[in-house]
Amino acid sequence: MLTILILFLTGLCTMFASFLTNKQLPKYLGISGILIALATLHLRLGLGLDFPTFFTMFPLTRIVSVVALFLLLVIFLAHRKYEEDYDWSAVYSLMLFSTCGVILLFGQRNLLTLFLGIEIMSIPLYVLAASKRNQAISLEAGLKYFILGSFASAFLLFGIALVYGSTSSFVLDEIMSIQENHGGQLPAYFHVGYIFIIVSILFKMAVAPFHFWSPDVYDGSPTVVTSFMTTVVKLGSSIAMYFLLAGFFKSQFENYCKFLLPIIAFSFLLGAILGLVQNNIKRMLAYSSISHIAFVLVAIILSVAMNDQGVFIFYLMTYSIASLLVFVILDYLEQGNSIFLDQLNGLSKHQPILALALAIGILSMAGIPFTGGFIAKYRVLMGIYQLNVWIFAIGLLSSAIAIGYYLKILNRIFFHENSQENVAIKNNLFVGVVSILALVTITLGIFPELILQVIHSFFVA
Amino acid sequence: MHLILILPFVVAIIAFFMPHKLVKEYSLAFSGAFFLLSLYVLFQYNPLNYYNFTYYNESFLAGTGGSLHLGLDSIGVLMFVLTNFVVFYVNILARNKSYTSAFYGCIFLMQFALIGVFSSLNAILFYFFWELALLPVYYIVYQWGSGKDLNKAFVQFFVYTFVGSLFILTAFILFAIETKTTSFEITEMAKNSLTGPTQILYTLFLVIGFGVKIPIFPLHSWQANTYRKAPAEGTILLSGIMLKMGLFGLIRWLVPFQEESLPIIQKIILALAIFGTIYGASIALRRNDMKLIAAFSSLSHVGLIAAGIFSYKYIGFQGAVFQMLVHGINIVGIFYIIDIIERSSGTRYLSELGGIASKAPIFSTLAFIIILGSIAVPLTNGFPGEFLLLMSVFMYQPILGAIAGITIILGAAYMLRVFQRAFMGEVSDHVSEFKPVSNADLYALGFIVVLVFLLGIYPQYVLDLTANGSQYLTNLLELKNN
Amino acid sequence: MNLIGFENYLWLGSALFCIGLLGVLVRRNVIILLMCIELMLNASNLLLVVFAKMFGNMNGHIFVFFSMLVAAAEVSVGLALIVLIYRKFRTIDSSFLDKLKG
Amino acid sequence: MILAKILILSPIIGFLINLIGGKRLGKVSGIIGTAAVFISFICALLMYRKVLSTGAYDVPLLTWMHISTIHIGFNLWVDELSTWMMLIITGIGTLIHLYSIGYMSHDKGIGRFFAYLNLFIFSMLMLVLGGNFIMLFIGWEGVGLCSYLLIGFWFKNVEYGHASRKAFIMNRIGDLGLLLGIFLCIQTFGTINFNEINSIAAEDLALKASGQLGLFQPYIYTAITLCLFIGAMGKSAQIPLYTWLPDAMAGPTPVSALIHAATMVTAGIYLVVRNAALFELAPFTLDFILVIGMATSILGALIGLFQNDIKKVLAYSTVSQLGLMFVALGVGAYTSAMFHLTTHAFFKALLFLGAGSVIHSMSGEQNILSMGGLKNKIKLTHFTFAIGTLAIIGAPFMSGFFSKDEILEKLYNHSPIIWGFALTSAAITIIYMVRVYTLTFSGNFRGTKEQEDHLHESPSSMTLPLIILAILSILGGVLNLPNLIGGLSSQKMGLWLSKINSLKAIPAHVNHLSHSMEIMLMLIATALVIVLGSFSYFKYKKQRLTELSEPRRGFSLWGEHKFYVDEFYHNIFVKPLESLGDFFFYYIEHYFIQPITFGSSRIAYSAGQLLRIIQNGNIEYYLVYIAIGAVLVLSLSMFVF
Repeated sequence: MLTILILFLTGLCTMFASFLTNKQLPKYLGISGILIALATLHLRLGLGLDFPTFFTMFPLTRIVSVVALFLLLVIFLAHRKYEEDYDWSAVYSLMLFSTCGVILLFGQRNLLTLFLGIEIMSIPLYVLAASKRNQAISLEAGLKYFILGSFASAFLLFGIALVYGSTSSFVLDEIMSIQENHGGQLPAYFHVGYIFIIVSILFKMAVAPFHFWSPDVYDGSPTVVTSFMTTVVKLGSSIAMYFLLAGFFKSQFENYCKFLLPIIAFSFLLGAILGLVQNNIKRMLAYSSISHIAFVLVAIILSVAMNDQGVFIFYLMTYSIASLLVFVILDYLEQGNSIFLDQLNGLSKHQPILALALAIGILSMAGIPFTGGFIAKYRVLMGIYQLNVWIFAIGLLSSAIAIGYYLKILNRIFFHENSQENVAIKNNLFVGVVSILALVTITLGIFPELILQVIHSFFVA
Repeated sequence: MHLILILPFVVAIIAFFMPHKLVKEYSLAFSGAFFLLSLYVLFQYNPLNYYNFTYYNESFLAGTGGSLHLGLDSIGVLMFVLTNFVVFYVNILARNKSYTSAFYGCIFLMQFALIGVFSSLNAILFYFFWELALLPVYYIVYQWGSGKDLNKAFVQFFVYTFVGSLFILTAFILFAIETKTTSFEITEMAKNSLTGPTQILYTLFLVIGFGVKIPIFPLHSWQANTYRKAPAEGTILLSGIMLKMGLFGLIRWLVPFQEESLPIIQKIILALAIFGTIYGASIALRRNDMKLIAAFSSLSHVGLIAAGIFSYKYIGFQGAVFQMLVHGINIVGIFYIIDIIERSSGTRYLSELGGIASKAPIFSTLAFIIILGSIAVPLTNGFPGEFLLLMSVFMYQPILGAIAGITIILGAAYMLRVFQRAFMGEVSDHVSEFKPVSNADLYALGFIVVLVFLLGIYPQYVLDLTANGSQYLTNLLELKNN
Repeated sequence: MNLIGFENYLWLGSALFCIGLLGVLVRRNVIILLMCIELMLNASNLLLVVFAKMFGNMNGHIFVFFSMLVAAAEVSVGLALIVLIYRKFRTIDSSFLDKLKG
Repeated sequence: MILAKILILSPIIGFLINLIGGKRLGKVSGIIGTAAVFISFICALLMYRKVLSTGAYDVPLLTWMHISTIHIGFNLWVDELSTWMMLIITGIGTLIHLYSIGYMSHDKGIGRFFAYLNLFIFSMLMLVLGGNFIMLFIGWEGVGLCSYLLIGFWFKNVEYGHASRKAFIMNRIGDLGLLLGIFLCIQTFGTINFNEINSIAAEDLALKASGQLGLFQPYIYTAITLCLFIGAMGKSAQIPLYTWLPDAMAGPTPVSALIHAATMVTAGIYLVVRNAALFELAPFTLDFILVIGMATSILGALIGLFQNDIKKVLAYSTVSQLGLMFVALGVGAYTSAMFHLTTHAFFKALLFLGAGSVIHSMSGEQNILSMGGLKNKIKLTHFTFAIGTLAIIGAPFMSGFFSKDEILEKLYNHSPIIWGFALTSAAITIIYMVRVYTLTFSGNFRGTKEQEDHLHESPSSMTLPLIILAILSILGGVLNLPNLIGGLSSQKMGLWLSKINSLKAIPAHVNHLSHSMEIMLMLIATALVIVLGSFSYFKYKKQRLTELSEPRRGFSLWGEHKFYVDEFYHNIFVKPLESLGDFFFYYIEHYFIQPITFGSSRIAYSAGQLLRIIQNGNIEYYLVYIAIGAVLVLSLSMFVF
């Protein structure tokens, strides 16, 4: 809770810092805020601000919030300068606010927390998506995201209402116990309620068929925002899903699998196939994120099934780091607000380091060994095989198809002639951050346990 | 062992950051050193205990069932030597061209991965190195490749081989889960084995997965396209050692885990492999592009090797391993020759060649001997392997043996055609300004020729070495069959 | 209030929700869309209050406060966006917003 | 022991010296090559004495490989048969090397030439000395390789290249048969050592003779021997694999003499004799051999009748003579076959060398139509060639007479019909050989002017071997005189060879021919020689070039085109195979193999294009989709709960 508080305050500060003359100040404020938050996590400072029925710092919470903060930090550090009238301080503060929501989700014990978390996470995003005020597509993305998002949250609220109506409580544990003790005499609309809740969360995770917003929004919104969405926000919604499945619906778990698995299969294929036909890399990655999020969903189911959060945390971590790596570099390379395949032509010729890092990110997404992506995917597949062979097969198929478009990118990077003027790297900090991310990805691939152990020893145990 | 493994990696990393001027000599020296080292390892190898130079470290790939478990059995050690040999030759060949240091880095990276493949005693580790070995060769082939729609071929090659490896991974997962094996150590896996349909699946998956790389008949579509477009070095790496990865994989990861040898599957695969032999050979009869001929000839050779493996006989394994080694050596020689011809006459199309023999007699003689080796004339290294393979197939099923035997006729036909068209006859105008072949190249070829005769006249050394490996496999099969 | 019976409230709430839903699905004017979504939210709020009354605990009421808050925030953001959109496109008909597709 | 090693090594050393020396040696290479073979010849003689005194012995060199139970080593088995073959090979080899010094003196590649020749001698010795099938196979392929190299010696000429490739590939077909035979042996007997196999076979023979059923089924023996015989077909140019031999005349003439007349082509005979015991156990195979041999003998003779290239004629006569030998084998007259092999080696080598000398003096002309009347120009060659001709047509008391007569006798003993066939082929042989002789030497010169001026006798290094061979062809018969002339002990060679393991096992054929009958047969043969000989001599003596070269019609036209067998093979085997390859390459590859990858990717891609339509960028559609999705999930869950 303290962490959230700090982030919130930092957000306020950065917002007001925009009135000051110094353009860099908000950034530094934001970074320092994040660092302080990390420090509190490290020092386990609670100040008794945990409310057992609303918000608790589980070990899981600590780990993922560390990851989220790290990602946010990277975003702050590594983004490119946009044109003058882009209001960075607002962006920073909104990101910080949204992160508050995310961390709220990490520790949720209560449907209220869930609702608030989702909303606090989303509302700033609507603004962020549209933050390039003078660009049509950015505005369009914002509006689409807003309407669809609030539509989804209406579902969420309705669902919560129904669940409350049938159990007279918002606390996850209580609801679970009620359900286990006398699940029989619960009214039918209880189920309707939690289906609605799940649907809305699936929407936030952008699982097919609730994914429609994501390609457009990723495409339209500024790349820095996109990178934020694919990493931190994905973390938040996935964790929310995990809590729902692990806590709320544990007793009915098998039934859930029954209707989650088709959805998963669908998103596997859809993400893979639609990604194949894209030329716009942001869109392509949006689709790839759909099939990845399907993997995450499976991972969550597995984790619930075998009481081991390792699998899906690892997957989330590797995926979000890899995609952050990719998006940060894309953000650097893009012109205007979107980046197409041919803008990568011959990248390896004039910016070898960047090209290599990008390749590592892509390979990790594709799940090639020696990158984290492989280990993550492999673990999940190993699990799915036990869960359901067909899903396993479809998962393999999707990753086989997906190779196709990851390969397009690699192909452009390495084997095409350079078509554009060389953009020399000015920003050493940027290169440093990128290479750190790449190293992390590879470390995850070769010593998978290592990083989690480090986080655990620093922030949890 | 882990030191031997890590050495090329270090060299590779250094090579990446080296100035382009120095890197050539540097890498040549190191690859030579590695070759000598590998010979030293070969002589240190002690056939009495099955795995030599073992090393174990579980923190590597922890949490996935993977671990850094290395060790060389007698088959692995041969492949290890072959790897270093091929890499050495690639470096020799690369001397004549101007490559960036990335190229050499890739080569050493590849060497690292290959050694890993041949020495890993853990399924996941094996897969890890397997994939890792593919990446550099993709890069080499398509960075320095040439020809139209290169990218198309690249995508085909990459996706195809990647899907193949997915099959391998699936097979391993299937094995681990169906047999309730917690660990992927080969020693653990060999203890328990699959039965019934799951085993058929396992076999099929591995055959498909490795078959893409070998390649067994219907799965070879990438081969010709890639060979044609790749630079000579890439082709040598692919055909000289990458194909062996697949065969080695079959021997290491499929054969020991067979519960009862599957008659139907076995027959089907044998039939496919042998059909592939004839298929490749008959295609090679009339092609004009030397590289294409070499590609299809190696398709036919490895088909025979695969058939030998799948006859599940001691002599089959012996012959297969021997032939893997020999094919590695000869195909290197052949592509080396093709590259020399292409370099000094500017073409590799038979229709434009002719009369090299009267321009470069010594070169032609060496080339002829290597060709003899590849068409398995007795007293050259090609013969013992093919003899054993054919015999084992024949023992398994005489008709198949007879059909497979046709390949020695066709092989002679197309190889001699190549020799005649390229080396004999009147001097064609491409050849008329045939650049003299450098001494270094002649020595390189000469060494191969020496090997051709050495292994042909006294194959027993190698066979003794691999005897216990093959015996082990045979015993395993017999043990499991009854 | 007990005279009427809770079920009727439930039906009312559901009916409101469905009306909102239909409105969202059929209308194109963004402002109308916004209003319909608000309607859906408020339907849920109504349900919450009813349930709270039914169970006689305050959770529902508290939740409703929060959700009203959130709804207000959403609306403000939404209207701001709509204003921007209008400035840019000179229309607030959602069917014109299809630059991003495929 | 050491002798055998020297014998084997000295040619290979000669080969290496000549190969490495190459052009630098020049003429010297000839000396070296000859010397190397001569040394072997000396060794062979000494070994002959040794065998004579102490009997057969084994010379192990080194292990080649041993597969679990079967041990395959390089070991030389020196017995009566192998010494006999050695003597022929090295003896005639030496002479031909000597001859080549003169013949090839103008050629630049003389070093290469002698290198190849020595390599050939080496492989041939391996073949005959090998104590097991692998050794034999090594030699077998080795000689095939050498003949490939030597046929294509003038590699600039594409035609020669084709001929050499044809020879090698046809041999390879035979080799495949041999290889399969070897596999069968391993499978059946568990060994490939001749002695062991022969002893097993002998045992089986004994059992079968004593009425019990033997160790193995007859069909096994049939299979093995058929496979071996396929090998023999390839090497010894029998139907259907004979067409390579005439084309092999592309090589230098000494090569034709050494490889394609005297030694290599007789390897098939050697193989059969070496495993006579096995063949005895497979009557079917023997009959098969008989038929094939007879057919080949007659066909070869017929084609020979219509050829105008002097070497081609000799080549076809070789084919038919080999056929005759196989006929002899077919009736189990192994020693007779060997005897004819020997004499044939003498006179056929003589004829080829003579022809070479003629060609040499005619400066490369090979067409007998443009020769004639050479008898006064090159007397020595004429004289020796005449002797050769007499020998091959079996004029009385020439070597050919005795050997052919012995075979005919055995055939008659077997069945008169076969004898009749054999006699026919012999008759045709007489006609075309005399034709060749006449057209070449008698009559008057039909060549161009400058050829006539250029005519000259060959150097002594060429004539000396001619003389020696001529003597041998005359006296060769002494080796194995028929009983009724030399008495019982006179069949020296027969007795000598019958000591070897494979023949020891076989019960001797009882000869129930009366002496008068034998004399009858001889007289018939003699009469045939005189009548047909003089007939064809006078027929061709007076003919002018015009009437010789007028276009042939009907049967003889067929004969001139070798009965179109080559074209037949080309259309039946070669073309279909090549077009099969093309079919694979252009159709299977294109429409079946490639689609496996590209097709699947295309499917995925088009599916993507299809799905793309849904994502049309319009909010209200999205809203609808999401609502539908929610409803779907809801209904799905209703099923679940």
